Amino acid sequence: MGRRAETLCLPAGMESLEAFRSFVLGRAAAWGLPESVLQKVDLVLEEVLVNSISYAYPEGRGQVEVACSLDQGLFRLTVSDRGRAFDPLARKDPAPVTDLDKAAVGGLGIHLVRAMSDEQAYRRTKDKNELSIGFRLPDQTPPTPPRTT
Amino acid sequence: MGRRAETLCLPAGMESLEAFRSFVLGRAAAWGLPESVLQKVDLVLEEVLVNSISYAYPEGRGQVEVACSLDQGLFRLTVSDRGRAFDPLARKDPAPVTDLDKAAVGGLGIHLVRAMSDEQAYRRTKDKNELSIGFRLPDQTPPTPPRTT
Amino acid sequence: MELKCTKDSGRLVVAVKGRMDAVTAPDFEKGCAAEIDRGEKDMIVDLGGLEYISSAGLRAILSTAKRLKAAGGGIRFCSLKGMVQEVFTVSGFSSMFPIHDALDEALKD
Amino acid sequence: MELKCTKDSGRLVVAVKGRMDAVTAPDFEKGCAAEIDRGEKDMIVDLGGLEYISSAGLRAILSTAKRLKAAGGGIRFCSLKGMVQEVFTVSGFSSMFPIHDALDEALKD
Ligand SMILES: Nc1ncnc2c1ncn2[C@@H]1O[C@H](COP(=O)(O)OP(=O)(O)O)[C@@H](O)[C@H]1O
Ligand SMILES: Nc1ncnc2c1ncn2[C@@H]1O[C@H](COP(=O)(O)OP(=O)(O)O)[C@@H](O)[C@H]1O
Repeated sequence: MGRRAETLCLPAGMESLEAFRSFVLGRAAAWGLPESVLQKVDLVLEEVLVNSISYAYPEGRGQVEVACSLDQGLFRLTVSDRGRAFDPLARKDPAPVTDLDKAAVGGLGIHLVRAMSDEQAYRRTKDKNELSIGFRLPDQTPPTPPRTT
Repeated sequence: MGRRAETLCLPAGMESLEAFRSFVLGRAAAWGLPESVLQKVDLVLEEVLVNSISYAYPEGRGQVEVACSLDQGLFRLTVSDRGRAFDPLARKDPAPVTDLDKAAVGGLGIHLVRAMSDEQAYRRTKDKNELSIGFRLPDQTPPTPPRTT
Repeated sequence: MELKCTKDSGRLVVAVKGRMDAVTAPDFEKGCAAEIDRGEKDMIVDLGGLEYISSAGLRAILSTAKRLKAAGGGIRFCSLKGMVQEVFTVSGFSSMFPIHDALDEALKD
Repeated sequence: MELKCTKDSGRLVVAVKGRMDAVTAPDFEKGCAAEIDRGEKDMIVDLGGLEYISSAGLRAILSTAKRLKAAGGGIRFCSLKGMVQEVFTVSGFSSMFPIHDALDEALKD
């Protein structure tokens, strides 16, 4: 039995980014996530939210819901919208481009989401897209104290 | 057609009060509610949340959800929990006590909720308590400018 | 919430600033209880700096008032403003307790 | 995000501070475009003060780099740290662009 998820639901607009961010980072910090994981959560949250905001509702505006939970050393971030069905994990991860002329502007967001998190899952239920991203917490075992003899 | 409600769902604990407060007052301020209404919203939110937190889950802890919306000059605050069924509006409003010896300590929260808001409605749906409170915004018609002749 | 207890013309004045809510109200009750334990029987509570009060604040005031009365004394308030004044009115506190516009009036009484 | 453009040993140094995210990245692109319009062809971007970058930031950098290349010049970076370094690595930007540990090394090159 883990903690129940805590959620925030706001309009799918760029003006909601900051409120989502302080909600998620506030929870994550309260649960003791270390700075290194907080930065990954920060990045992944932006990438996923900006995609929902930019692409989920081509005609008019809907809502986006963000949930977070901590369960057995896994921080889980779930972003849901009721926009058009889209599975970002079905996209083939682009081969790394190192030639500036060939590099396409854009298309790096989902790649970063994968690279910066430990688990990813997409579900479409009824009219809802649900992208769930897991971050494994570093082992909390305290280091053995140095001997003092 | 009004705005869709924006919601925050957190554990039913006193440590959640501040996050709920900044969520609700943040939305209300962004929607242009005047200071006089913000203060009433602030008070009513505390009263309703503290009751959910204190009484809804006698054994262990659940979640509380707060939604707010603005529609045609009415700011609506809805607080829901999945605790034991309780209709605060079914309580008879206490007759005003002006004798200190007869005044009971407590029991003023629901009275303030009624006195400080314009509409109140309670619903029990399935396992959910839903208390919805409306605040009417002052008429936005600008005052007639004074004649300058 | 900030609580400041001083003596003015030999009378105890408790000045309260900030917010008296479910989190901070117990501090008011404890601060006043300490004064009562020290032998104070009469209290003027200056609410000029109080911006917000909820039923938890009213509850703390009521039990303080009951204690003072049991000790043979009493409580009075001054300088209520804005929503604090409104909450005192709708809760009946304005009829239950002596209320003064300003501290100097409370001191004269 | 804070952007500061200066000349050091005759070369344009763009120092970026704070967060380069979906909201602020366009400011980076605009600031650099203004320099290119003014005739600049080569740019050293000092990321020593940058705490955060997202794909929107990478996008702004990439289009700036393409502009500079089209103008016959180029872009190089220095002083990456923390998550910015990590994002440059996993996105392939560290292989696509010259990266220096510190500004003085970038200036020597
Ligand atoms: N929620 C979504 N709904 C529909 N299409 C999406 C969604 N998210 C991403 N996409 C599509 O996937 C593409 C790649 O997304 P991403 O990797 O984040 O890069 P970018 O948004 O910068 O192009 C987008 O250009 C868009 O066409
Ligand atoms: N959510 C709730 N679930 C169950 N009982 C409640 C709930 N809210 C209030 N009550 C009951 O109603 C009473 C009056 O509530 P209120 O007017 O807020 O005053 P207070 O909480 O200070 O006693 C409470 O003492 C409690 O017994």
